[in-house]
Amino acid sequence: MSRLEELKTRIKEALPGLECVIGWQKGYDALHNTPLFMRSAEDVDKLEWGALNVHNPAVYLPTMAGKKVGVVVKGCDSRSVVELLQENLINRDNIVIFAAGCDGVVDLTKVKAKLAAAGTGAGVVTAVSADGKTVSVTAGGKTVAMPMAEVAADKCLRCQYPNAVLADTFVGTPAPQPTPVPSANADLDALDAMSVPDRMAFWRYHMDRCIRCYACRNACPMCVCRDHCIAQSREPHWLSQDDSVTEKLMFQVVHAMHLAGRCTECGECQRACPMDIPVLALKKHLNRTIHDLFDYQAGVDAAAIPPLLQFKTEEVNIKERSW
Amino acid sequence: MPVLTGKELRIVGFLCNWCSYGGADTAGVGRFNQPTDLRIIRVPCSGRIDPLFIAKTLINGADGVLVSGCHPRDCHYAEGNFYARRRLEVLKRFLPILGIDPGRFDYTWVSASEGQRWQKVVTAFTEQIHTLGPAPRFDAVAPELLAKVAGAISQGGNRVAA
Amino acid sequence: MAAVKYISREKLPEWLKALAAERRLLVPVEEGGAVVFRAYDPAKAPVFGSDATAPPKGSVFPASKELFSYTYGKEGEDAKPTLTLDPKTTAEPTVVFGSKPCGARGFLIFDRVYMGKKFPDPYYIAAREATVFVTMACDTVENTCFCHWVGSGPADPAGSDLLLTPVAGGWLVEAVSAKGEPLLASPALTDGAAKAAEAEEVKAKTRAALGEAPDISTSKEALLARFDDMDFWRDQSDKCISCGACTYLCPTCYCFSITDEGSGMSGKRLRSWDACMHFQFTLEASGHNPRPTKAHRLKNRVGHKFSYYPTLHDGLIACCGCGRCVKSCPVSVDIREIVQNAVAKAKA
Amino acid sequence: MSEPFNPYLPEVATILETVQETHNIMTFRVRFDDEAKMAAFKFGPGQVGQLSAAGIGEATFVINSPPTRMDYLQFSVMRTGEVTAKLHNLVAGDKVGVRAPLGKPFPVEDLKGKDIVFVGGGIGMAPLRTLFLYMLDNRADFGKIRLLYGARSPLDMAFSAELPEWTSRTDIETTLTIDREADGWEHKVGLIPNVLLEMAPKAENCVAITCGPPIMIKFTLEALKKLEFPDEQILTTLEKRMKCGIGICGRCNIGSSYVCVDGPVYTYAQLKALPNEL
Repeated sequence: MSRLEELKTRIKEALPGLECVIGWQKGYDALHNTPLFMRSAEDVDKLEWGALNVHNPAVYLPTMAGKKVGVVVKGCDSRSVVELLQENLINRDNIVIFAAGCDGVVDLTKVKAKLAAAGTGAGVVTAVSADGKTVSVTAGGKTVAMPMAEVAADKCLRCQYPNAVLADTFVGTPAPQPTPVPSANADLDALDAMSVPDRMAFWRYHMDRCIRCYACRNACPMCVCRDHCIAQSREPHWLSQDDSVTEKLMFQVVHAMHLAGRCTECGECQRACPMDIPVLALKKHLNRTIHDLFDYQAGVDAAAIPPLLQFKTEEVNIKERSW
Repeated sequence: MPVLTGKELRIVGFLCNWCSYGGADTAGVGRFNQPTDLRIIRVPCSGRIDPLFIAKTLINGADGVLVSGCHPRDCHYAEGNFYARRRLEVLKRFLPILGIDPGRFDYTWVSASEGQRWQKVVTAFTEQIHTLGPAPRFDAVAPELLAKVAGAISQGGNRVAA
Repeated sequence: MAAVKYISREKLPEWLKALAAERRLLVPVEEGGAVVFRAYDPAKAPVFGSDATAPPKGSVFPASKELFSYTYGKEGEDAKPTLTLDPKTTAEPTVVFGSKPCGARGFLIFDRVYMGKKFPDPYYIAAREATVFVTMACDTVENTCFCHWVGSGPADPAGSDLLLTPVAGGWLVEAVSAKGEPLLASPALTDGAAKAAEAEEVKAKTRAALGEAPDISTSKEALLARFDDMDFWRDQSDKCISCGACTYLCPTCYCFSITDEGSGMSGKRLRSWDACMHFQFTLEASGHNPRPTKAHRLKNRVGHKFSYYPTLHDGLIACCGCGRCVKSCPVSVDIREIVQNAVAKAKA
Repeated sequence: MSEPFNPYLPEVATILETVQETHNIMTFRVRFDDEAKMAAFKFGPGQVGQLSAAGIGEATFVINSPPTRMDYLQFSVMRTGEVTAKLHNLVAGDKVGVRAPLGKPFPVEDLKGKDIVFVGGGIGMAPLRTLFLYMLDNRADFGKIRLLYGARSPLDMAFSAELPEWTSRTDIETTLTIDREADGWEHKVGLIPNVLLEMAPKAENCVAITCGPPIMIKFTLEALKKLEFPDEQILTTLEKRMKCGIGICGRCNIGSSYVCVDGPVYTYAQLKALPNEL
């Protein structure tokens, strides 16, 4: 039995005791999968497993508090579940986690670039097939074969947890941990190489096209303030409605700082951005800082206390300025 | 009388009520000469300072931000400054990735009796900001610089050749 | 009948430069992987192939617009308070070049609301009248395109002033409004009569590629019939993350917020894009919210476009079928599917 | 050439007087600074206006003075949010912005010759006050007029300065009620719908006009149905969050009806025909 078929079987078994199980199904075209809320056996038959399951279903869990729900996770998604548990934002007794080994998911932005380079477009895709090593996309009559290493999401290229860090039901054989690829942090490397004024120009350039839709925030499983985000409140009045880069960037700072020590780098913020703004680089940088300072990684240990919610009287890695 | 010659810059100080605000007061009462660029905002504790206060201040054009609280182990609320230290250090390391010079922000600890230390801190920090000069602004980045960074990250998107 | 012209790819920059010399010229350009409308820069080639990521909505309806500035003061010996309000309704003459027909057609939905008889909107009217749309008919159709569902098509001239159709070596240029004709005066344009047949073929071929549209003519009643069926709306909105991508990228979404921004004695009142998908949109000061969940809000969004607006405006659907809400949605919520589900359920 | 009419631009007005009605309701009497505009200003009872505290924002309130008394426009503001908090800090002489009139008034012409029962609860008395006073100023045009006005306690009763006149007039019948016994209270005690049932107004040739908090409206409507008032003879006013006030911005719509232009006055029959989203 394939991983997918076994998942379906196990979910069907569990479904009667659950409000729903969240997974993925085929979307409006061959290139897009979309989150699936399984409430019946027929729903479960729509379940997909593979490289197009780009979304992090953990984002829905805090909104379903009080209901017993199931969730199908990739390794990275499971870290969000763990982080939510760490922060008591979901109740372990109300969550049933289904998982299987993950061979990586695509970054649709990279796929679009490949298609554009081949003289076709993501809007005319008619077929997609993936075998773990290569993704073949047929669009506008052309089939473009893309090595997975070139179109996988950055997080997959340096994935430490291809298998869920926490699961109630794990099906199939665990996936091997991939060897990190240097290009996994191309964005952060590029920023590191820049001068400080160039970085200001970089954010000015990219944030200018932000439409302030807050998809980055709403797709983020750790953005749990939801309807009460300070970005949209008048009291306190953190952001104005001015269409200015400073307001737009300030929101990214709000998002990043509120994620300090909590971000599992699932990449949903950047994936969700309809304007392709490289906002994940800010979180990557922050996570590196958190790791350097506190030797900590979010969402791997449900019992761990996030580093900014604790302290040491003598901090090992903080060297203060002497005046 | 400003200690430093030249144009005054805009520096915002967030000082805790129990130690550093007292320290600044001690410096004033002691008539220690200090630069006048700093505008002080008194907060209950350095632990009250949301790093976003500092980020917003800098993004919106302040030339520098100085935070000062009680010395570690001396916090009026026992541990506020221990939490603050972690947050402020994270922020300090975060600012440069945004394009804000890390020298524009610093944090320190000054007790209510340390008038002279306050004088030293505020003078050194103000000098540091004057060395950096007025802060560049996000909304006034030169077009050449924008063109330079436009291709820094190769991205795909839905670009299709014309 | 206005003259039919032709512009070659080589001559296009010449025409663009001429247009840019006299007014603000907005063209689609690539920016970090997205395609957005920006002021024309001869050093940067416009991107005409695929539809822009964001439509040219901001050309007439900016993301944020100052309605007026305010200043408090004091006057006289007794320092009586004063309040001065200073509105700016003028707009800059603009050409939007290279939008797809759907992007330009979106403003027809705006027009009925902003140019109504009772409260004509001076800011919108000034901008609308100052803006000319040079539109490019489509020669490819994307999976998300559904303009033919909503009474439009890939070469729909409605809302445009000039219509360009891709032909070998360049574009056929037709004036489709009196406002567009003066733009044909450039010497970069040549007579296009010889290319007219080819252009018609392109139009017909593209239209044929879209196929048949399903019948959604009952959407008005079908969606109202589902109004109280919250299980239906839960199913439709389960995966929605309640962000504003669909609304902000929609050429027809015209809702807005009004907020005051200022400090001290002066400031401004802004009108800015707002999204009915956000919780805060209808949140009342008392804490009551008539649309408290994403299911309520998605219901309003779909209902507004396919039921309430057509009810008020002669059956016109407040959607131009560009498909941006589908392709830019982080979780691929598909408005076509929702409307069809409602229509199917009403029939059942 | 003169500027075209700008529906977003408030008229600058001066606060002539403020009245602290209750602990959280304050009444503002304002006049436009432009006397010509004030003289030309026309509105119908029930129409609303947007009061601006420039720098904070705008909020919608009914003009609760009647069009028959144009010395000033009166608004009564309950402190609930950012704008109302700011308004409560203003004093006589301060400037506000006013965008009015917005919305549709009560169908005054249709009410002529009819008996009228006003049922107001708390701040819901404000929209009734404008029509009530209009009727008093045109007393001969209407039949029997009854007012039932209730609040939680005597201290929560707005327009207290006017209550002695309302209760002592003989050409109207005014009933005041509070929810629970209170020292020195000489009027009724009881929930509005119950008092209304006691009053038992006859539905024939009578229109009931009600406004108040949602829960009161709900039970008042039930009481009116018990009294056999047809849906067409019940009027109420709705409250919704509004920004533009001119039917565009998309907040206040219930289906295709925009409360800011099609309302805020609806008959119960009209309300029932709307989708259920209050």
